[in-house]
Amino acid sequence: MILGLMAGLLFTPLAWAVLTLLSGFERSRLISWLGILIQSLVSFALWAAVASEGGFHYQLGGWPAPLGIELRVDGLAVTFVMLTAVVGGACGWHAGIYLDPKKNWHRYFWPLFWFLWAGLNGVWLGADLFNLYVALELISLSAVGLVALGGQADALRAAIRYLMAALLGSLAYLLGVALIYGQFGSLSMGGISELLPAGSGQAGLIFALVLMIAGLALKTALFPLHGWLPPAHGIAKSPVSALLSALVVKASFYIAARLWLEFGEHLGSYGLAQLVGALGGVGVLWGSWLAFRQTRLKQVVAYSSVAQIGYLFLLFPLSWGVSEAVSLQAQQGMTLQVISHALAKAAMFLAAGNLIMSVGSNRVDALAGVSRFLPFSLFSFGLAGVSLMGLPPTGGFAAKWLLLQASLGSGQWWWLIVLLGGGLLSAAYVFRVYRASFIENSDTDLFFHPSRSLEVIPMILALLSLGLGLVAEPVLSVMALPFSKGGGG
Amino acid sequence: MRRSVGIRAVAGVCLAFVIALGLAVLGIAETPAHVDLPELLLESMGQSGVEHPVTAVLLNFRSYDTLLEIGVLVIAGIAGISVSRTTSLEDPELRTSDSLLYALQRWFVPLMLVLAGYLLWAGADRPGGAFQAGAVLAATGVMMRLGGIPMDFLRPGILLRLGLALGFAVFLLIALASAIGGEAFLAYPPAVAKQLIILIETVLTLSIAMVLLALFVSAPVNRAAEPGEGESP
Amino acid sequence: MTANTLIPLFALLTSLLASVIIFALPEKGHRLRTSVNLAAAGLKLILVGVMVWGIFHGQSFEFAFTMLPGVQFVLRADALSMLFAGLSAVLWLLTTIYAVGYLEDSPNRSRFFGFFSLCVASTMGIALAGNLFTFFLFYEMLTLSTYPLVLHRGTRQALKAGRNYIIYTLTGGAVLLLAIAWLHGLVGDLPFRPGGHFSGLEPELQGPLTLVFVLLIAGLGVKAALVPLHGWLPQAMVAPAPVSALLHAVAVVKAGAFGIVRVVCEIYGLEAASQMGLLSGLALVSAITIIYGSTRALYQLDLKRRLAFSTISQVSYIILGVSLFGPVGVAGGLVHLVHQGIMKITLFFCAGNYAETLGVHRIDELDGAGRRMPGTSVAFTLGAFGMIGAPPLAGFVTKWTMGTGALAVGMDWVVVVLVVSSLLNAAYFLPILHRIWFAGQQQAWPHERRWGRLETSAWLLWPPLITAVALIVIGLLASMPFSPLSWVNLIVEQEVMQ
Amino acid sequence: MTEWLLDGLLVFALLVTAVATLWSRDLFRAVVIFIAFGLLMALAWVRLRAPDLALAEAAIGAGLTGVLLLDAVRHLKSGRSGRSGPRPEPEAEESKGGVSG
Amino acid sequence: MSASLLYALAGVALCGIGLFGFITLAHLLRKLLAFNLIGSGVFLVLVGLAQRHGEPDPVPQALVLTGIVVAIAATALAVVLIRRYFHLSGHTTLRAETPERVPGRLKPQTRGDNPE
Repeated sequence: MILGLMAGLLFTPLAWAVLTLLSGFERSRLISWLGILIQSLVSFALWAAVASEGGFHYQLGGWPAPLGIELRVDGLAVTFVMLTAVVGGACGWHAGIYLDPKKNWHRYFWPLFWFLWAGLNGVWLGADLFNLYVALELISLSAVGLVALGGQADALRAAIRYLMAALLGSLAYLLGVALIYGQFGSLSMGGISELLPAGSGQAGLIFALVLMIAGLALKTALFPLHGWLPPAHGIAKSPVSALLSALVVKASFYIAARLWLEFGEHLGSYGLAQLVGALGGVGVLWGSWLAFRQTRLKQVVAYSSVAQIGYLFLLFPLSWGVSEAVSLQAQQGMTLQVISHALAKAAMFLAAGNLIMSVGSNRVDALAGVSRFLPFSLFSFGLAGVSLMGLPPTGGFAAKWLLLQASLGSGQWWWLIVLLGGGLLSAAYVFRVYRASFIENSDTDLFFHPSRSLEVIPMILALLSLGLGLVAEPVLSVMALPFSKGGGG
Repeated sequence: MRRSVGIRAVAGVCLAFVIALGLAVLGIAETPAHVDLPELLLESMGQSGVEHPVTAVLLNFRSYDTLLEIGVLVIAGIAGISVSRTTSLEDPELRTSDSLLYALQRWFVPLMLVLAGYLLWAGADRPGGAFQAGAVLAATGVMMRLGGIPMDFLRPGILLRLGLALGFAVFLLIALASAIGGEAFLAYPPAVAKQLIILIETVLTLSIAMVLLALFVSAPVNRAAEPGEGESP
Repeated sequence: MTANTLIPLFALLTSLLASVIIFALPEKGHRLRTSVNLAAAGLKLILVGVMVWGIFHGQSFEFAFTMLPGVQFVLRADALSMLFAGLSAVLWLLTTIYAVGYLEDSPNRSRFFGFFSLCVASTMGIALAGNLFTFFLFYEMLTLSTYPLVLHRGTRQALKAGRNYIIYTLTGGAVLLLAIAWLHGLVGDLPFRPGGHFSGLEPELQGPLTLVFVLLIAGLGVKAALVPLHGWLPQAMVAPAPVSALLHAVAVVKAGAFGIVRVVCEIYGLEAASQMGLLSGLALVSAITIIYGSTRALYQLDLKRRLAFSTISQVSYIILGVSLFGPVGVAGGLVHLVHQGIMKITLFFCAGNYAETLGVHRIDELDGAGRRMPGTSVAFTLGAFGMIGAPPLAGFVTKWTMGTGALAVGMDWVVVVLVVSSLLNAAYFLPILHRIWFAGQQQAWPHERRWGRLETSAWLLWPPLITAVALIVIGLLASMPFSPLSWVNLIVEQEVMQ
Repeated sequence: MTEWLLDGLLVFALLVTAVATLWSRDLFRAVVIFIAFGLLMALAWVRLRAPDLALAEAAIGAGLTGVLLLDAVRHLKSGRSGRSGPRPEPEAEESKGGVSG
Repeated sequence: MSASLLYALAGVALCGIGLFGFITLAHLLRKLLAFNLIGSGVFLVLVGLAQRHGEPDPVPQALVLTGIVVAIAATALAVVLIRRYFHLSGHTTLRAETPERVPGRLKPQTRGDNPE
């Protein structure tokens, strides 16, 4: 049963990529919506199965690690597979209505979309260092293709910049993998983490870990390396931006987090942990401030991604050299932050797309009076904003609460500044958009009304991110499932 | 002169990077590897269905990597033809062909086709295989292209897309079949492993060549750029 | 899930669902929207009544589930929460009626009423919250739901006020969150409990807990408009009258005051708090606020601004009362929670009526308003006298109880504060009354509207009259069962004598 | 010993061609050198007893990449064949980039 | 110190050279060349380090084969993008920026340091 589900999970996106590649836009749209349905059902079934029976290892080609490639199907992984199904499905649904079928190159959105989905699942489940590299490249190239889809100069500039960053990042990661393989002669994470204590504390391995994390941080747009993100996410079509901000950046972070949690204990150090955390913290404040300064709506949202990503990296200091309980809190907080930000940011980008579509301009101050004509999209935008601010009862709040507890529990009080200050700054840019929309006496009273379903999708996502805080406990309980060790190597 | 200062700083960083990396390599080289993978490999070569270990790794032990890798190729192809939004890939620039190229392709094209065939056939038990063969094939196409020989199947029509997808699709279907029949995704039944692998390699060769060729010829020619969201055209 | 577990949830959901429905309704559907509003308000009133009755007969209403590891979401109805819930339920009904009349044929009504109901939902949640965490949830929700109301007019002034409001409240919220998280880290998840938790306290926790207390008060003090955190309140005047009424009488400032009461009485406990020497400081701050607010009110020429500053001073009575260590004082403070609410909402209704009917905003324009609008003016007068503390009105009950309470614990200076502030109240209310009743009308009303034979629209006239009558009744029947005072005594018995 | 000499020379040549590729004045020449680099890589793979990689490098690394880049260079030099828009920056200006680039 | 290790160290040097070029060079095609150099360096490290004891190890060879194909895919895509970008904008570097991406003095390029 579960094996069948796994096969379906791996097969569907790739197969749908081929199908949609072979057919035009309208047909691809129908096919894709069907595929989204199937894939979501499969993902949910797998999630339910794992939730009931616990995690396991899936040996591709029937070859056990280290010879073959193994997938690690545990609670966290299936949770993210679910998340991908929800957000990706929503974005695909939205894109089908949002994109203009008359532009014949839009048909290529679909195969790229499906390859992206496949790559994401590959990352969530991956437990083989090199396989993760290939999955990352799958994601990066399809993401670049999606950004470039418009084919106009700005999009291309953003895409090239993005491509360069992504390639450099993956190479750094691959270099780390090369060192690790040289040391252990194995590529399976599980196996290596079991072998670690033997050759632990080796300078070479530490450097390898640093390389990998640096490369992944570049792909995740950690603070000083974030320059490529805002142009790419700001210029792309809204559904694409949503996918990129919600899921793509999370993929590389997810690998970094897994590496840290598996190897960090032996190869990490207080200084490294604090450094990464500090960069994340600066990213939170700096990104929020820049988001506040932007004049274009989507740029605001894009810079807020830079800020929100910063929170994730607080995992590093808060999970190293601290008590089990604190580390667990940090991990739970990180996971909730990933999920809630994915939902909220997707909702925000889709809503922003609707707003831009209706006022016919991408500037913030062009929103004057829109609150009267498009309250629905604006409301979704606001709800998502509430989650980004980390106000209750959203998932963002739950994440922030756990991170607060973790930093208090570990005595690293300085992260409190980041957590609280970041919340206030994000409030600043969210409310700036809101204010703009409330201004009356706007001379433009003719607004284009996007179709209802375009407005419903972001609302659903926003409500999900809102409700996440209320159901955080059960969600976390699934992620913290007891996971059968062994298997890998 | 800010820039030169900056360059010096970068140079310093890179130097430090090289030193650290070198030390890491040497440090790792001191100690023996924990796992002897080649050993494991030799043990299970028997069930792999091919004699050449690299091919066995690529298309059996770590075939999932290869599958995704072909995916990457296809993505590149799609993205390539998607940005060159043109109905005809006939680039007038390319018609400016010179005598050297003519001579080259007169002699080389048949030769390279043969070479590609050989590489593909060799893959099973000797060095060579789909990638090299595909690359050679693509190179051949490139030469013909540079020579200005029109290749209509390269228009971004159904043919081209079929070509892009073919190898990947076949690979994927075999993977699924093995999952339905056998125990796991991509787990070929040992009996037919060899045939399957050769089939995969053949179609992959074609697709790889197609992708690379498509990327080569999808040079942008039309000027029309569309306005971005919320920008007036 | 018995009825008793679900009733608190329903009490919350009535207005929550109402807001959702109203958002969904088209801008046009006035009648439908109004009926939804009133139905929800009535239903909530009934539910609250049921809970009050049940608690009076010793039943318990609690709804709880685990929200985060180690954190519970608790809705519990106890005597104290009923005091606040009852108040807001009653006043919501009246304010809704009033708002319907006030916003007649003005734009964005569905947006307004949507957030209006959301705001009341969060107030209800604050009242029913069973622990600090849940309290914080709704406290922030209140901030968000009131922001659009302050912004409603969309004028530059409104935007400015909204910005300051959001800056003040969100910063306060952040401080509060820090305090709560810290407390949680120190002692875990604490439910509100009569008598508090820290009666027998290890000395090493003294320091941190004191700091946490300061943070908590600072966070809550923003909404309670304690000096020097009061800056947002006078500016928020630009909001439509029903909103100001709600902000001042029920929702925002009361949420802050109520939170302080919860913290002092049911987290720290009066005993522990006073032993740690926290109460005297609180008493001092509130006393200063009382005097400061009244003094500033003297110099305001805009009617609503004067009322605003009077609010700042009046709300601190509640805090002052609680920080008097002693049952009677606490009773005085708690009962003022209700009394001030009713008095202030009366005054704001009337101010709104003057503005809507005559276009009068400044006090010096009020000359002769009494003859033009007798009903409104009578209500206003009663409210003003209540504020001053003239017997037998509600305000008198408060001040009397608090005074006796202060004497009982030997804090005589409090009595001085009370007297001074009463004199100040008289000083800034009596001139208004004089203008209304005895000054002759000088010039024409700035912007007059007529509603048939009534002095103003019935929607606008009845609410203030009702609350005004309530003022007298509460004052006269202070000792009857279910009167605020007796209910408060019920609470105080739990708080102190246990 | 001769082997060592060979390896040493090969490595040296690799590094030299690498540097030359990046910092040769003319872009066209840079690409040509890069192709040479690819062939040297193929040799290196042979020395590392990885014939598959040698073949792949020769065919893909040197052959295809080279051709692709050559074509691209010609296209870029052709200045969009007289289409509107500014001409590309002169080589000398590009070759020394900026950190902020 | 075996021959393989020598090549691994050569790979290290290539990484360094490539990285320097990648950061400092502005012309996109040169960046692309630098990227390919880094890639070759990484591959050399991967194989050379794994084979430091002499006997060939097919696994890293297979990995590198995959890596090479991925690299050519990325390179080809980059070339297409660069050519079209040049075709539309006339630029061969990313430094030239369309006006007003951010208000005030902040320009996205000078802010933070991008990988380019």
